[in-house]
Amino acid sequence: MRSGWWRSMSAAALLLWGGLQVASAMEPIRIGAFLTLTGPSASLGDPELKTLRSYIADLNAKGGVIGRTIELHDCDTGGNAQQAIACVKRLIEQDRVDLLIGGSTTGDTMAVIPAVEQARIPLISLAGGIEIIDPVKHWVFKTPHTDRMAVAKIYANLRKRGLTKVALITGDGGFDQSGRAQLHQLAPQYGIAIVADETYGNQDADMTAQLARIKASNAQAIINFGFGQAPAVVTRDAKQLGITLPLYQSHGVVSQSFIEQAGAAAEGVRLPAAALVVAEQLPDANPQKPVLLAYKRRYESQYGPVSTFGGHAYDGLMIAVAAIRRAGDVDKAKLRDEIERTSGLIGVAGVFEMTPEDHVGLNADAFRMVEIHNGSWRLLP
Amino acid sequence: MRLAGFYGFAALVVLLPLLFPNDYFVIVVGASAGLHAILAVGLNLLVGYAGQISLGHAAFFGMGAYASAILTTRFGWPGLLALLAGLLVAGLLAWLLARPILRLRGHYLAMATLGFGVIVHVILVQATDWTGGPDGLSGIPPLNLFGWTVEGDLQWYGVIAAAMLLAIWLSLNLVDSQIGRALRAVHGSEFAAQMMGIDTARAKTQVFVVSALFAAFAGSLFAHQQAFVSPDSFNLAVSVELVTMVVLGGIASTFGAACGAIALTLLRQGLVVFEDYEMLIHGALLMAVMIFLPQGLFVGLGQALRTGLRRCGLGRRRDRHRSLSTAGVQDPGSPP
Amino acid sequence: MPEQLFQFLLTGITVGSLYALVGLGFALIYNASDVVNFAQGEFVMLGAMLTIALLGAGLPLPLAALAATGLTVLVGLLLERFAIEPALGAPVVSTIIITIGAAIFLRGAALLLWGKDFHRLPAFSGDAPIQLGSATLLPQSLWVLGGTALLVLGVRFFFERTRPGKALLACSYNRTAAQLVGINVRVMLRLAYGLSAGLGALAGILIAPITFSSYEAGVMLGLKGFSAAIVGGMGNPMGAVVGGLLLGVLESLGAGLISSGYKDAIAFLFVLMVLFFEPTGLFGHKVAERV
Amino acid sequence: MNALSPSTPLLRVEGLEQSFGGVMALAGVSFQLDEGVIQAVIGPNGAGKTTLFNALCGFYRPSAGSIRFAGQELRGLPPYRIAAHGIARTFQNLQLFFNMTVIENVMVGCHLRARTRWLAAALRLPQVRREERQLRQWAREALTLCDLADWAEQSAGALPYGLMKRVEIARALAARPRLLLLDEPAAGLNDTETLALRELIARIRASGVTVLLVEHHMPLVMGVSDRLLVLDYGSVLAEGAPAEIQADPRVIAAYLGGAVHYAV
Repeated sequence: MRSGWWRSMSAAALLLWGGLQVASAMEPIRIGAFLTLTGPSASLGDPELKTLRSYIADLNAKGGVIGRTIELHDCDTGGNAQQAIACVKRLIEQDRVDLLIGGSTTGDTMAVIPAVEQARIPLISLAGGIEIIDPVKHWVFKTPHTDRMAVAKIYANLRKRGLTKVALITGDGGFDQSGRAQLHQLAPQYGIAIVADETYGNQDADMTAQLARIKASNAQAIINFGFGQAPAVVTRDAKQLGITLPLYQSHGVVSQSFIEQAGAAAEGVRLPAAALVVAEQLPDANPQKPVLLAYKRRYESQYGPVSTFGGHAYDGLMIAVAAIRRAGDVDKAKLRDEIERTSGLIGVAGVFEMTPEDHVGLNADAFRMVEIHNGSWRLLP
Repeated sequence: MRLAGFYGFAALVVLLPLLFPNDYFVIVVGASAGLHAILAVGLNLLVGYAGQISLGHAAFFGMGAYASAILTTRFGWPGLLALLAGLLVAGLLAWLLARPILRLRGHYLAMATLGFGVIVHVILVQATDWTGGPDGLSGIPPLNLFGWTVEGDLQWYGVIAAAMLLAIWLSLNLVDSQIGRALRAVHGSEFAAQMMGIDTARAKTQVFVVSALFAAFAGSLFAHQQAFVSPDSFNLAVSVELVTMVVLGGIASTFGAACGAIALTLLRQGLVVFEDYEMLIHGALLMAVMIFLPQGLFVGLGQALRTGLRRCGLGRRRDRHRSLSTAGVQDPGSPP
Repeated sequence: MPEQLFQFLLTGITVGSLYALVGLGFALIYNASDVVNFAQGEFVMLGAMLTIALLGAGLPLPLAALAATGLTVLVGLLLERFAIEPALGAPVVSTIIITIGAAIFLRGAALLLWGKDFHRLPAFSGDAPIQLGSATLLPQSLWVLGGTALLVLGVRFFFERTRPGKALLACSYNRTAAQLVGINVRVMLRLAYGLSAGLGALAGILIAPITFSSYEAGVMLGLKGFSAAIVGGMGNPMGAVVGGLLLGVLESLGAGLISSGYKDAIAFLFVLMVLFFEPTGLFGHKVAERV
Repeated sequence: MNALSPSTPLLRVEGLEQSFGGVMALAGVSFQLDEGVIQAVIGPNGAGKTTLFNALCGFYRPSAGSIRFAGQELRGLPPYRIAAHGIARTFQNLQLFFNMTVIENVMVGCHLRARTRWLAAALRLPQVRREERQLRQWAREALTLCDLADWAEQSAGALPYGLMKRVEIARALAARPRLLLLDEPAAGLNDTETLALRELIARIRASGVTVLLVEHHMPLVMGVSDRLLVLDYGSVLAEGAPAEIQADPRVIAAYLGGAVHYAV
């Protein structure tokens, strides 16, 4: 607790000191991060910020990038779009950052895009929604797989098992609803029929009413797109109602706390996840494996169990650093062009191949289908 | 003379950006504070003067914002026309709702307005085809005012500051007229007000509509300024915060409401540096202000200041009236 | 359909009991002070989080629950002593803002103590569902139902059979008169805060295995509890219980039969309708003002 | 206001009934009141005096009977419509607007004569300024009549009790009523204040306002009233000039068997 206080005081002191600095050629590179550090999506922003801090400290210890140190300015959006806009304006106008990382959530990211485009500053988002980069926005990139890829992965797995009738149950948050939209959009393409479509409030304590309806439908499988504690409630209540249909969750629940909360009911749940959670189970020949293990070891030695969200921040920082190195300075337009030229960069989420038409640069193969088995993740073939 | 405070405040609002033209706190946070001030001043007419609580005011704010957002993005309406439509929708709904809702008193009224706010919020989240759902609507075009396109934070500061000053001016005028006295009479004693020939149900309806109009107006500006709207900005927490602003600043005082709005907005931004301690400090400050200045920051501090001046032998002109008051009921402003 | 209906009802009654317990706390404090305590949900959260923390520290569950309740009561008393009492005589809205401030403060404290994660209290008697015809029920739901029944009976007994209870009731009817017959209103206020903090904590402990808990868990429960108390008629504890059950059942039926996305809107529409026809709730005493 | 022929009373109440959950608070009250008189309503506690006032003003909706005021039926109208017909009142439990100054209270009393609309007020158009001045002037006149001019800018809540009651009268007068209802105007006043009140009531009548008052203070009642109406158990027990009422054995019985002597 105390370290939090000192951190904030030293951050404040640093800010003050930063403000007093006269402009010089050796100015630090300023990266602005706006993340959900509080509120229902705090579990996203927290590992993201920790990752950024850890790796920026590391880079600075090694002499910085292009001979300049990196300065991190962070701002908590609380998952509130309005606050996200305020954060971005503060980072751009007061902290004068050279590059933005963030939007832990799609909602936060979408909210700031007008301000970012107007300020002409590169933004690397850490959120899943496909609408962030589709249609392509000139200044906006992102590192996580899209929810469309997650849906594609789930549907492919369903087809493999010969299941075609599914019931959806989603929350009322942005993540849930944009996932739900993708589920509807992709269904015909995979020959999947949606026979039930339920929603719940993300704060709800009980989902049995919705699940009872699903139980009475002729669904062959249930897909729950959501995050926070709600998916754990869904998983538990499904078990309570004696529902034996295969249950698919989204990549929104890839964290140890989901397994803890859902308890025994989580057994057998399948979901698409980044390779990070099953890093050890990957074949040694996989070029991603050393990157994943290195990140995981570093994070866990400092903060405890790793989560994929921190991995997105790692990818974002690495893409940015590589682009700065190639550009040789932090001119915003040059930086943007270099980010767009990212190619063959092996990150936590997969291998990034960005193009002017593709501002995420990942394909669905970056997702792995995993199953919860004996309280941990098992890579499915 | 009557508006001396107003002109002083206006001068400050104009001077600040001239002194700090690129300061984030003045320009961006200031604009946000200004929007909140419009909302608080409007809500204060209802809560402070007419004595009717509303815990659902964010709904009207949201209606203005979404009317502008939907009409400009989906139907290509010009911003000003959309703004008027937003006013119309919010005003009409407030008018329809006012009679049944304002029959209720105290906490029942609080509950009913709260429920109304929750229902509107649920609709904003669920009616995805119209509202864009929880992710909201983006790409709202900049506001065009008779050929001038408002762009950039400094210009927005100007527009919002002007709108806020207009709101404060309108509110000051209203309060200091027979309309305002009738509202305060409704608050003071509904029986007596009726016996003076005031149709209290009608007066309450009117003030409900007017304060909804203030909120919808702020909402339209907000939508254009942010170029983005999402349901989060109009949920219960926002409604509660608006009431907090009114009470924190000083109930039944136009400047009190505006000051409360500005103070709370600055506070929320200022506390960000405390990270995890933000909530703890925010809560403690709210409690402290209300315990030590139950009449609110603006009104309470004003009274303390006057008392202080009197002790120093200043402010004699007001003294004559004040000394008489000691004979009667205790000064409601003094903390227990 | 009928068997589903039964499931909806079971769910509704379980969830409704949660709301009823929280609503009861609202009614208690309102009785003593005419103030709606918006920190009531935070008492619930504290009860749950403290129990989880103490359990984690190695205490057995009954002891952890007892200690957590005691600590929450202490918080309630401190809140009354240092935030409510100094503001006696302030306008009611100011007092409401104080309780809102207290709620934010307690949430902030919980955030510092236990972080942002969701925590889970293991169910008291396992997770194996109980089959009731075609419907199922978690054993923890039985704990909630039984606990609610016991607490409601306890509160009833307190109000009808004990001197402090009767005194508290007297305060709710007419504070000045109560004062005149020698009831110490300040002591009553403390009693009410202590009691409703304790009730809140117990509610939190009973429901934590079902809902999971986090520093923000009190917000939603507080809102629903307030609605329950209002529907029942503010200041009528049994009304709050009925209001809570009604609300829970309605939400469950709304989600099950009409639309799960709009279920909160349905619940609040119901609240509005009740108020339009019964402006002081279903069982509130109708006050006639004298002129 | 239509002119009344001398034979028509200003107020004629017939068979007025008001019940609360089975209890008849007014069981067919009938009486009439001529223009320009001061009439007092007396009776033991619970006789229905204040209920009668509340029924006359529209706070209650009487279940039967008629209230004809200046030739028009008022029963069933809401209070603000009744006020518009020219009836004003004060209250037994003070209903002053404590959130305003004394003169503002009285300016609210002028409401029926105010014409300001929302938009005009918000924009503070010239007519609003004119009206403000006019209202203030009228309010001052009412205050002067009630000897309150010095207290005009005081907060109403800060006045001594006796003055508060007086402000209520000034506020009611500001409405320029034809009939003024005073509900226990002397309650809580000391002897000096009561004397001043008596004088004030006389002055009010002199200004052409008819007065109906409920009062327990018998010296005041006997001194100021032209006629008395005695209520008991919601019915009219007796009606007449003070001297007749004093001699009426039924009234004496109702007031604890004859042990009453009024110093007139």
